[in-house]
Amino acid sequence: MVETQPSLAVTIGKLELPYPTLMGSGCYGSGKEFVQFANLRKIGAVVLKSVTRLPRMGNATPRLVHTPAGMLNAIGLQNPGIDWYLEHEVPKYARLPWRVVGSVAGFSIDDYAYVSERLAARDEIAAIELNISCPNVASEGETFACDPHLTSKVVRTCRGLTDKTLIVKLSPNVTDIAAIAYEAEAAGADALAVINTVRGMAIDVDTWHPRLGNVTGGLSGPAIRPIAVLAVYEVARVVTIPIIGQGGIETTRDALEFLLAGASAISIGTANFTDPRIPERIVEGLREYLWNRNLSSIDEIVGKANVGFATAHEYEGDEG
Amino acid sequence: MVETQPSLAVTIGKLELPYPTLMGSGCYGSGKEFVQFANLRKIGAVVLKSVTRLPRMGNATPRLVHTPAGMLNAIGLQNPGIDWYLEHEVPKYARLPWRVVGSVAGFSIDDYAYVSERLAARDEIAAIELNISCPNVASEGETFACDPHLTSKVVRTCRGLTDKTLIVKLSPNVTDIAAIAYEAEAAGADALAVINTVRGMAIDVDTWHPRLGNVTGGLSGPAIRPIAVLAVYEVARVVTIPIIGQGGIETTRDALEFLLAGASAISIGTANFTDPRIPERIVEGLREYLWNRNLSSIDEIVGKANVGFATAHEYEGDEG
Amino acid sequence: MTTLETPSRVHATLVTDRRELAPGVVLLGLDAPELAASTLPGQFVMAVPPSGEAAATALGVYEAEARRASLLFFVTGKRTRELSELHVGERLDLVGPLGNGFDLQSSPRRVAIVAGGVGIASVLLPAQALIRAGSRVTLLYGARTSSLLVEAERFADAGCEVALATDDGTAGYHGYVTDLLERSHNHDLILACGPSPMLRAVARVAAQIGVRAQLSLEETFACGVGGCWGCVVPIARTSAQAPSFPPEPAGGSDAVNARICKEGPVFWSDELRW
Amino acid sequence: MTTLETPSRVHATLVTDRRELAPGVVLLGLDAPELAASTLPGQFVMAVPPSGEAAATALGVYEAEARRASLLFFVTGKRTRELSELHVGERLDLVGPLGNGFDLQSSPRRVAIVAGGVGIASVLLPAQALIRAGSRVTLLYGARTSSLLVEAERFADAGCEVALATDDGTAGYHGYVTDLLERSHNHDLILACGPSPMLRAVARVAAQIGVRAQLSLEETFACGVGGCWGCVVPIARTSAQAPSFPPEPAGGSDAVNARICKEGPVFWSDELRW
Ligand SMILES: Cc1cc2nc3c(=O)[nH]c(=O)nc-3n(C[C@H](O)[C@H](O)[C@H](O)COP(=O)(O)OP(=O)(O)OC[C@H]3O[C@@H](n4cnc5c(N)ncnc54)[C@H](O)[C@@H]3O)c2cc1C
Ligand SMILES: Cc1cc2nc3c(=O)[nH]c(=O)nc-3n(C[C@H](O)[C@H](O)[C@H](O)COP(=O)(O)OP(=O)(O)OC[C@H]3O[C@@H](n4cnc5c(N)ncnc54)[C@H](O)[C@@H]3O)c2cc1C
Ligand SMILES: Cc1cc2nc3c(=O)[nH]c(=O)nc-3n(C[C@H](O)[C@H](O)[C@H](O)COP(=O)(O)O)c2cc1C
Ligand SMILES: Cc1cc2nc3c(=O)[nH]c(=O)nc-3n(C[C@H](O)[C@H](O)[C@H](O)COP(=O)(O)O)c2cc1C
Ligand code: FES
Ligand code: FES
Repeated sequence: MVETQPSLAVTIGKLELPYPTLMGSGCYGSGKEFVQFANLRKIGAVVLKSVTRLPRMGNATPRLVHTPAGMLNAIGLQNPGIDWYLEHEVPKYARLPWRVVGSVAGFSIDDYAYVSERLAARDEIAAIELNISCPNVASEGETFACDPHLTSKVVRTCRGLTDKTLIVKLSPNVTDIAAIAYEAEAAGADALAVINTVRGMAIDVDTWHPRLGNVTGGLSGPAIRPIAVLAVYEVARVVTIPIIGQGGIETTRDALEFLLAGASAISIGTANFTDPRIPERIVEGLREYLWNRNLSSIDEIVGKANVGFATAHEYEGDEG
Repeated sequence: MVETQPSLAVTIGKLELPYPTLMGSGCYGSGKEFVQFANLRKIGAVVLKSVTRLPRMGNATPRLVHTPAGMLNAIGLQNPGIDWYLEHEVPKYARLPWRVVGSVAGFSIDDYAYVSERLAARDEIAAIELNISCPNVASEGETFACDPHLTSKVVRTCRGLTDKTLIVKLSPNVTDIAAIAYEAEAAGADALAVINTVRGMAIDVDTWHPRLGNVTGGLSGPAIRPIAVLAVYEVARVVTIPIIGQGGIETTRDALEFLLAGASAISIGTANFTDPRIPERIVEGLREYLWNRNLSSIDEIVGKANVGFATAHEYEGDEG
Repeated sequence: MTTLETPSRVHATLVTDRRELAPGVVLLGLDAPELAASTLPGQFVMAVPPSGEAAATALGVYEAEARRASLLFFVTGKRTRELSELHVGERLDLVGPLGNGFDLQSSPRRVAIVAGGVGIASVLLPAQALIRAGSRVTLLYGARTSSLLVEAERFADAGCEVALATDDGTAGYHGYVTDLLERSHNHDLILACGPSPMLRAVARVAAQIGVRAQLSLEETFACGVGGCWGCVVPIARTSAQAPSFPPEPAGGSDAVNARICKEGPVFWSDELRW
Repeated sequence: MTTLETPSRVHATLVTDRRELAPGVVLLGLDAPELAASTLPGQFVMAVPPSGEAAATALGVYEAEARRASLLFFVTGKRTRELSELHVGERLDLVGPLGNGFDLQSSPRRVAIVAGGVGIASVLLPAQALIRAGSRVTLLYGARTSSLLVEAERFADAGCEVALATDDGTAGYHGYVTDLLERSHNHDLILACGPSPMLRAVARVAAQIGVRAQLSLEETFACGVGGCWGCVVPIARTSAQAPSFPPEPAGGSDAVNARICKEGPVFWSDELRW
């Protein structure tokens, strides 16, 4: 059995997971919310909702809008702030039968340092994800992942404060995501989460008002999958650390696209809102896929479709 | 009649159009291809496929992949080159009952200058669109629209070579599209086309190969609409010249989202592949919408939902 | 320690009957024994899209009796259109029952139920429960026009007094259903479900006439189970439904965001801080 | 000057009959008088998605007689699934007929038609036309397994000799249909439609046995009408179907890209440069 069944286990930095499937930050609570609706024995880990230094009420409603093959969200990082969080929330994660990864957001290097250090110090927290790419806070919040220099600084700082696995979550809303990824690895990241949501908005043509209380939001779901697959593909060519691919994964085939592009694991967010059984279906599907191809582990497919880039046919003398 | 019917006419620079609907470059040929399938009396203009200095065979096939609520394309600017184009193609556009806008692509400032000047000199061509944002040529092709400085240079150069309406087509694949738009206006653009396709890719999980011959492609269709609406919204806040909104427009409501966000006209590309009757439906729908609200022209709704940006609720002392 | 039995609240149901109550208003009967047995008045479900190509849709449970549960919905967009195209014998997966329903423990003597439009879908179960418990129930039911006043007889048969109102006067009182509430007398409790302008009006009237009201709120949902904080409404910290959240430093607002899908969808109107 | 009559090649048709020929293989009969009257053998249509929520799908016209035209398709994804869910009496809009069909003017005496899988959908009309014109037609029809060899009798009834082949040997010859072609004798013309590995094999065999072949190619389409250059295949500049395009400076390749949807979908195998 152990001999014959392909293994779906993956290791991300120091983090060992039974399955290559993480539940996306902000989409899955701590996992407890889904216990009656999903089989949490069959997930790799839950990435917790991002927490900040001070409490945040979050954005005005509406915070969600459905769009073609996706949705816009603008939650605005509602959270009780790290101090309260450590005292009242984190203890609840003790003795959960699944791993939880802490997610940290902030508005200054100091914020990230303050929150990461305290959160990483807790046994309940298996690893830390730095959300330097939240598009939904009217602030400098996103500029970290939009600037290689800032990315480098925040990652280096937090790296110095914990030995736990440090995952850095990148934004697709940049001209060159590979350049940011390169800096994050150089600064000591153990893994990269690629991608966070794509900035977007929707307008109510009856009322002439933006449909989100926050005006703009983050686009997720299948609509962004081609954007996310390319981001993983590009990042995989410049880093050696593991990539956690995400953006519109709903099926085993979708997950495979990310793995073949170069991701070592994947994250499922919005698909849980379509059907909470999707994460279990995906791990079963991955196992079957490996089995049918006589592959013994996920590693054997990671990056296998990553063949570099093409050059277009040109006529002689064409500068193109 | 003229008194009562709302007017759908718009003026873009010197270009006067009976309807605010352009057919997207590369999606509609010269319009002749659609004569038996669409009512070309009811379109504003056709933007021609981009032309380059030298002939290009374009990319390897497959050049198209369908994705959730959209498609990826990587045509690779197949075209006969400007000299042949002027001699054999442009003459066919004489006496067409609809306006055609020439689209220019290139790999150097010199390319853009060479092609724009010659194309603009032709009476058959009503205006010039600079495609500085094609994601499908393995070259510097896109870097123009990804760099404010290069954008400024290419636009200023071409501006000096023609008095015809100069439309600059921007890329969404940048960190700050408003900064690029600002430079384009400062350099003399008469209007901006927002947006070109979003870079993406898809992988065939059976064969482990990218699904496009060019590996990467440009995502279009409803999937990118929220991204495009936000791009228009952001650009409208920093420029005074007209914006031609595009990206996933399929219905009157979609078109209205762009107009309310700040576009003076819209462009329809991929929707023509769903149903060639869509452009006519949209102009009828726009007329009805204005009529029902006792509005006399499109201008009365342009930018009406553009209320700026929100600031998230924060706790005292929160840097956010 | 959280135990992991197989997910107990995802139900594979079958469409047993389907009726178009009015243009764009559909009633789907389902064979759903566990759901029918476990749903409390005012709870809802998330309907998994048969195509798998959209978010799940939040829908109230209209009827629940023996093996049969039903959904009553208006076709307003892609997802409800897809559900409306289901045929008898086809499968529909439902997640639920979800949320906290109406609080009927006060065993009130006279109850006014105010329903607007699709709000009717969430108030049959509470009406039946109250009548079984011996309450006198008046349904104040409003809609844009008479054809949209679906299922009114169903409530009469269930033993409710029914008063109708339409915006266009094509049936019942010509005006807002909340005007009827204003004129109503000595109720001990008000339950309301409908569009938020109506709910705000109910809250105002309830305060005037000094009767407490429970409002079933609507908001766009993502997860529907409390996992994403996408569906919040500010309520009083003092509310029993208020999630624990640190107070504002300068002790400003006494409000805290509650999740409509988890702490709600039903809230006491005098505890809302919207 | 281009004249602008109302679009003449978009047809609102109605589903008159629907059969599941095999699991995932559907035949849709349509009331489509203009289309049936104007379609030439080998032409195709773009089917507008009833939901409006996808690109149009390129499908060959299987039958065309009197008022009725039909489509025969395999359910391979979202769009064909949606078409397969159409019911009798429902509406389907079609753009077409499109492209250039088979060239049957040489009035050949003996013709081999090679069909693989869904390729069968595009070869009934040419078979009928050839038989009417007095040609002897042999259908060489291959599929993965016997259950997918749909409509073979239909071709026999139409007067074709039919030879079958399956990859798994469950019906007819055990192996590739192109092996049958290799063994066939004195045909004046070959027509083929199917997956491109099959078409490449047909091209090779045709060259060997010295018979010219017309291949109906497949590619993902966007516009389907020649507007986007998304569906190209390299062909010889000397081909009558070659679009005008400047020669390479250094006079390298003699190939030029033709649009499968516009110059094709049918090309002479010896003119392809793929
Ligand atoms: C707890 C709860 C219980 C519910 N119970 C029921 C019930 O029992 N029955 C019922 O019918 N509904 C119910 N609803 C409402 C139902 O969930 C929503 O109507 C659902 O989102 C419809 O989804 P849809 O995709 O069909 O429509 P959507 O496309 O999501 O549209 C939903 C609303 O948004 C509007 N909208 C969509 N696009 C635009 C646009 N571009 N511009 C402006 N407006 C737009 C539509 O007009 C419509 O009013 C309930 C909701 C909640 C939260
Ligand atoms: C001129 C012409 C005529 C045609 N005539 C017919 C006809 O008569 N009958 C017929 O059945 N078909 C015909 N076709 C083919 C038909 O148009 C395509 O099968 C159509 O694209 C199906 O669309 P779909 O959305 O259902 O499938 P799609 O989702 O477009 O999938 C189409 C193909 O791509 C594959 N695919 C999809 N997603 C992935 C992925 N993630 N990874 C790997 N592979 C993937 C599918 O397996 C399938 O084989 C014709 C095509 C052309 C060009
Ligand atoms: C409602 C919602 C809330 C989210 N909140 C967070 C968050 O707090 N922190 C974060 O890093 N990402 C957040 N995300 C992004 C997701 O974790 C994920 O990266 C993104 O949605 C793309 O994946 P998906 O398409 O599978 O959802 C959120 C996404 C959604 C839809
Ligand atoms: C098949 C295809 C070819 C295109 N070719 C060009 C091109 O040559 N030049 C250009 O500026 N844009 C080109 N575009 C981009 C479109 O003009 C349009 O800006 C984009 O597709 C977004 O609009 P849409 O979603 O309505 O298609 C192309 C798009 C498609 C789908
Ligand atoms: S919808 Fe996710 S918390 Fe309510
Ligand atoms: S599909 Fe557009 S040219 Fe053929």
